[in-house]
Amino acid sequence: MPITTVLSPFRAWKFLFQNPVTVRDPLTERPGAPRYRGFHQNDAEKCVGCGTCETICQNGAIDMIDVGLAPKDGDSGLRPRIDYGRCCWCALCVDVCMTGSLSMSNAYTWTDANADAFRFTPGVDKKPWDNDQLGYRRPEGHALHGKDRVEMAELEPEARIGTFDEIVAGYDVARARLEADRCVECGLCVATCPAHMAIPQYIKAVRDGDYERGLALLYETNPFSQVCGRVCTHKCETACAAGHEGDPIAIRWLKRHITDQVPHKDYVRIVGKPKKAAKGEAKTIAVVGAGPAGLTAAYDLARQGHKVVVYEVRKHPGGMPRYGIPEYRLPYDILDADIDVIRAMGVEIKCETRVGSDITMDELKAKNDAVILAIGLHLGRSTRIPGSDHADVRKAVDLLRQVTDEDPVDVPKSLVVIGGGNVAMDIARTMARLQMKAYGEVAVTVTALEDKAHFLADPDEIRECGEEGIDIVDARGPQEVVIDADGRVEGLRTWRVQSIFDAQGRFAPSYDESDERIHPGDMVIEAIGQAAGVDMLGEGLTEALEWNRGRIQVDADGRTSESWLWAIGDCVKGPDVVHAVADGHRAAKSILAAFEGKGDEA
Amino acid sequence: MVQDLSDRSQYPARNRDGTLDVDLTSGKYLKLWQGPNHPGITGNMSVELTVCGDEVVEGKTHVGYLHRGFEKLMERRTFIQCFPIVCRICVPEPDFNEYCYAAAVEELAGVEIPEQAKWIRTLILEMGRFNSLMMYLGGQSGSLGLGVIGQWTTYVRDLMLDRFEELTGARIYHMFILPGGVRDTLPEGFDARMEETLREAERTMKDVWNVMFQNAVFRKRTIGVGYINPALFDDYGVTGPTARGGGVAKDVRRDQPYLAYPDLEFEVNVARDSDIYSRADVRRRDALQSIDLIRQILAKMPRTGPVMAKMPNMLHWKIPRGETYIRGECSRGEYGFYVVTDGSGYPRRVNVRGPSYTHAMALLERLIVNCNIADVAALLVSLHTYPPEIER
Amino acid sequence: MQDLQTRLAQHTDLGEWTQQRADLAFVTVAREHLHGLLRHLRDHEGFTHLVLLTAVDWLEDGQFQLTYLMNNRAAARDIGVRVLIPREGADMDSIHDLWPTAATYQRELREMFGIDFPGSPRVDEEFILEGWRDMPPYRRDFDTLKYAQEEFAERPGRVSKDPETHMKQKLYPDGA
Amino acid sequence: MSKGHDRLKVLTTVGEVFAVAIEFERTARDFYVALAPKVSKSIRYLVEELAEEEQNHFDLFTAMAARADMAGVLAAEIQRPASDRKFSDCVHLPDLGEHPDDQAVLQYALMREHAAMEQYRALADETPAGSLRDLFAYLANEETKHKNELEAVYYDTVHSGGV
Repeated sequence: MPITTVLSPFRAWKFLFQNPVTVRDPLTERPGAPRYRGFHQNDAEKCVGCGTCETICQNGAIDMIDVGLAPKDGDSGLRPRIDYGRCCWCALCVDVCMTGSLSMSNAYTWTDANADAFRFTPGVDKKPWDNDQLGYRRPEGHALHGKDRVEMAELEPEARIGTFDEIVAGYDVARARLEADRCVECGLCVATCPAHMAIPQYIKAVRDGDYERGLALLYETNPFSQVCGRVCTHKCETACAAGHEGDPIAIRWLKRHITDQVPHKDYVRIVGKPKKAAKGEAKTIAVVGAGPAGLTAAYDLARQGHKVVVYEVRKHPGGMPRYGIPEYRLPYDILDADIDVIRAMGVEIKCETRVGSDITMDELKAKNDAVILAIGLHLGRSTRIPGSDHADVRKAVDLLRQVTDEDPVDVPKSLVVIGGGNVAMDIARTMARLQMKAYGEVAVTVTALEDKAHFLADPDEIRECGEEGIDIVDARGPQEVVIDADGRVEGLRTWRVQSIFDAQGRFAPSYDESDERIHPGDMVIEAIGQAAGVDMLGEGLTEALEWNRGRIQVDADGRTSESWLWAIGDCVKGPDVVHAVADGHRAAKSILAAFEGKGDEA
Repeated sequence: MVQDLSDRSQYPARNRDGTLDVDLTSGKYLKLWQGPNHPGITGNMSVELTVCGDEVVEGKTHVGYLHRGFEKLMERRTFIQCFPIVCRICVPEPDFNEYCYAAAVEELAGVEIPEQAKWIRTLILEMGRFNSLMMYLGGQSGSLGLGVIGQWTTYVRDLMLDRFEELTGARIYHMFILPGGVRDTLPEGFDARMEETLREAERTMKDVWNVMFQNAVFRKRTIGVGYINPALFDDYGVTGPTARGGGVAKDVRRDQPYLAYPDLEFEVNVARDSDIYSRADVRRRDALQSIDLIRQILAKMPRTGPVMAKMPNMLHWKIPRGETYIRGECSRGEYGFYVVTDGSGYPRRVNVRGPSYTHAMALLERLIVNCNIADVAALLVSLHTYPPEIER
Repeated sequence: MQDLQTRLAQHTDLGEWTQQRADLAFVTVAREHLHGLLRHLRDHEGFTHLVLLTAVDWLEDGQFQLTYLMNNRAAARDIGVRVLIPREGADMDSIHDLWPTAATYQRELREMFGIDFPGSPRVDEEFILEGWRDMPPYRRDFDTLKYAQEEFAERPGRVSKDPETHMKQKLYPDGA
Repeated sequence: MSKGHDRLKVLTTVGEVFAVAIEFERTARDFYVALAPKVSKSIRYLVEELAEEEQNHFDLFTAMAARADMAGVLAAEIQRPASDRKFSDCVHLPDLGEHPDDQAVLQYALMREHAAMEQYRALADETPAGSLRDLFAYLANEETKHKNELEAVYYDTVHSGGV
């Protein structure tokens, strides 16, 4: 052994004269690093209680608990409670958080004699680190699920404007799976869907490629799945948790994808045969109006083995989806396919039968165990401004019906539409197509009271209108239909709307009379609102029924004050396909309960 | 197979089934348990020694004190849910688990990670290696009574943990290497603070050299002690510094380069004598090499571009049927993950191949025979054993 | 590794060959060919390093897959040899004569999967699970969750609600 | 305000203004009460609500005019506002036809409320600061609120359903 190896260790003596390197805690505070993963923070206002944090937590450290917040659209009211006896601080919960409400502070020191203190609900149970600015935040761009919606192929404006061909192509299998993959299955959408469709489950069926299971799930809650897959107002998508930090899941298109994937001939087999009612148990039900509400109720009742006859005044069944929604959004054969399934359940549909004249409500009451009124909103409202009684001032619903029934329509070279809702967009785009066919050019102006930010129409519709060369002039209050010396419509005179709603969001228009314009047009189409044609009820029944602010008064299930009569759909709830479907289900359920003596005697 | 070279004539005879014929009542032999709580045991493990005088005639490794069944647990977790638990398989050097697991599922799923992520992963692995070696140096000197070295190496390890903390958000279990890349880029000012840490580490390594490696006691107790015949290396699956201490230049970073290693310059450290001192010295030089590699990485790595590949929704991530093996050179040798997938959202089977498994079981049991009781701890530590990776 | 496959096929009946990477392949062989193949790989093909030996439980097929992974350092490549054996009464020939360290792997497989390796040193000695009386726990049919629920008490007071169900109960309990 | 507007002004008393207002509310109430049975039951609620509202106003004015401390106020002379003519016109009953619909009823009611609102606002503007001015401002505010409510009903009834 060299002597140096004996001496060398003595160099350690130098440490005698050095200061210790240890931190004197708690005298010296040592904060965690800016990215430190310490105790959780949750912005309880931003959190929507989707429970995705709980799903991803491999330790089972997170419980979704009721903290007394009422559930509402897109928010379960639940909030995550974290058990720090289990948490491993991996922060996957933060990474996956759909709203970005969850984060981690850099606080890491906390002592407490009570073990239960280490189980709390961040953001609800107040903690000293709640407002700490430092700590783990999900890095920008880092996400555990896809944020961007998978693009849907659609016809280019130039290709679609001259025809009534369907615009949207629908997802192919690969794209649908990609889109379905983005869903986190939180189920927040289900409560918002009026029909409470099994959305996470059928999206899973898309992921699994099990379209038969998907279709069966759809038809459990919605016999208008093909229709809704195209034109549903998809409120579910506004409730979608993925919408907070990205695009909501294309729930509607995925529904459509399922219906597209299953051959029509297989539908009835998958949906299943109706029950056979026990002998003498089968009841008869009359439904007035073959729209989604009436046919859904008919479908449900027929599946239980009852005899249902639907009376429809028009040439074809389908109601507003046929007569209100243009073919380029909803092809007629799609609607027919849905109705075929309903017919296959044994529902009889009598078209061109006007209740009130061909057969009266009293007769229906006498012949049936229950009657369902589902007459929709088919009367167009008028502005009643001066000149609005001119023959070339038309109502949108009437014109749309004419187009559907292929009755001849005089297509004006130019026209003005009044209204900012979907019906206004529908008639504008329909007439634009007819103009294109007749004259090779489009001259349609849409005027609406609302400014664009408050349009009632879907943003997609507004965008597509623009693409198709339709001029939308917002915030215009119609004052007069201008008629020239020869008695021909010349255009529409409007004032600019300064504000349409007051501070409380109530309608209170104020006009700037100095900003007056005349929108030229050979025709003015009013597309402002619709009413139900309740005259068919007859005076006696009208008097007998209880009413609620202009609409037939119904209970939660659609039953009127007359125990044999249910009223459902747009005529009592306002316009929406999927609401109508939901109404149909409720009424059918209520009627079945009444038959079984659970409700009042029918 | 190499024959047992030790002279066993004065030791107990073997029974027909291969076990030793030891009569404890004879007074000639004694059973002695070293561990699970013992300063010379690197973790929760014990060695059941049969001694004659102060010489060991037989040693058996007992593990299972912290068995958590990770491999089985992973079969019940989705691919993303496995991510937080793999690091816990090895406390002192957790990042290899994260890397091997992530790389295996990425390969099976056909995911290519971004360039910057490769470099950050390499950085983390070298930081982890350095820390692991600091623990080793403290443990090796401690096993021979030199407690102060452990204090110094713990100090620099703590500084490196500070760097880990600011980079990954955690000190021990970093949970930073996600399938698809890494969580984040380097924080502002990281390079300067790392350089400060590296300088402090170099100063400490000088002290370690002077007080440990240049120490007559340490040298006396380690040179020529714990010899492993290099001919045994393949028989016992010996890898890493344990093999390199015996002159075999095995290093996965050089033999089958991964991540950013093809772009880094380094020599594989070897020593000749295959004793405790040689192995310790290889590890000391490995630690210095890590310092150098960290500097190289920070100088060469790209600072822009993504750090995560575009991945599907992690909640539904399914990986096609397949199997693969990913290995890397951890501070103790070959670390690897054998992963089998079956097309579902869960791993079919994950098998973790840690160097301790081979080193501290069959090899140790062989080396321990003829050993002095006093040398058992030094020998055991010189194999750089982390028991949790044996039982996983 | 095409060359290796060709050479091996000359004297061993090879099953499915899976080229996972340029430097990693898996090959299936019948159990009777295993020992000879491993010896050949070790002695003539440079695969001197037994990386690992483990099992995969293909419960649905009633089979265990044994994977013998070997490394040729000089050529920087690996080969995994797969052997499928019936799950029922599973046993396999020991390879501790080729690699003494294999005894450790075989002892663990015996304990964790219940696969016997007759003749392997100390194969019946408890390894990790001292005092274990249940079925070998790494078998797929051993339910860890059920075991944990039976053996350990849940922390009291834990309850979690599913958002979808909770909203249904609060907003539309009758389902409509 | 234009010069022409100023020239139109003539003096009147508060008592006269009140008398016209009471008459205004009374005729409206009677009109709605008479209309109620004629309209369909489905929109009868609208007419009934309007009748009730006018009754409330009628009661308010009558009670006010009857108060002893109002005598001096009622005798006070004030400027007759320009909107007076329009206001008085509303006392005359319109012809809404045999079976008016909800839109027709609402349009009429809106027109009336608008006239009343303008009348009281103009009176408030013409009256010097004091309790009398506060009274007119209060009445103008009441009519404005009522008009706002009717406008919201109009929007809901006529425009909703356009979506």
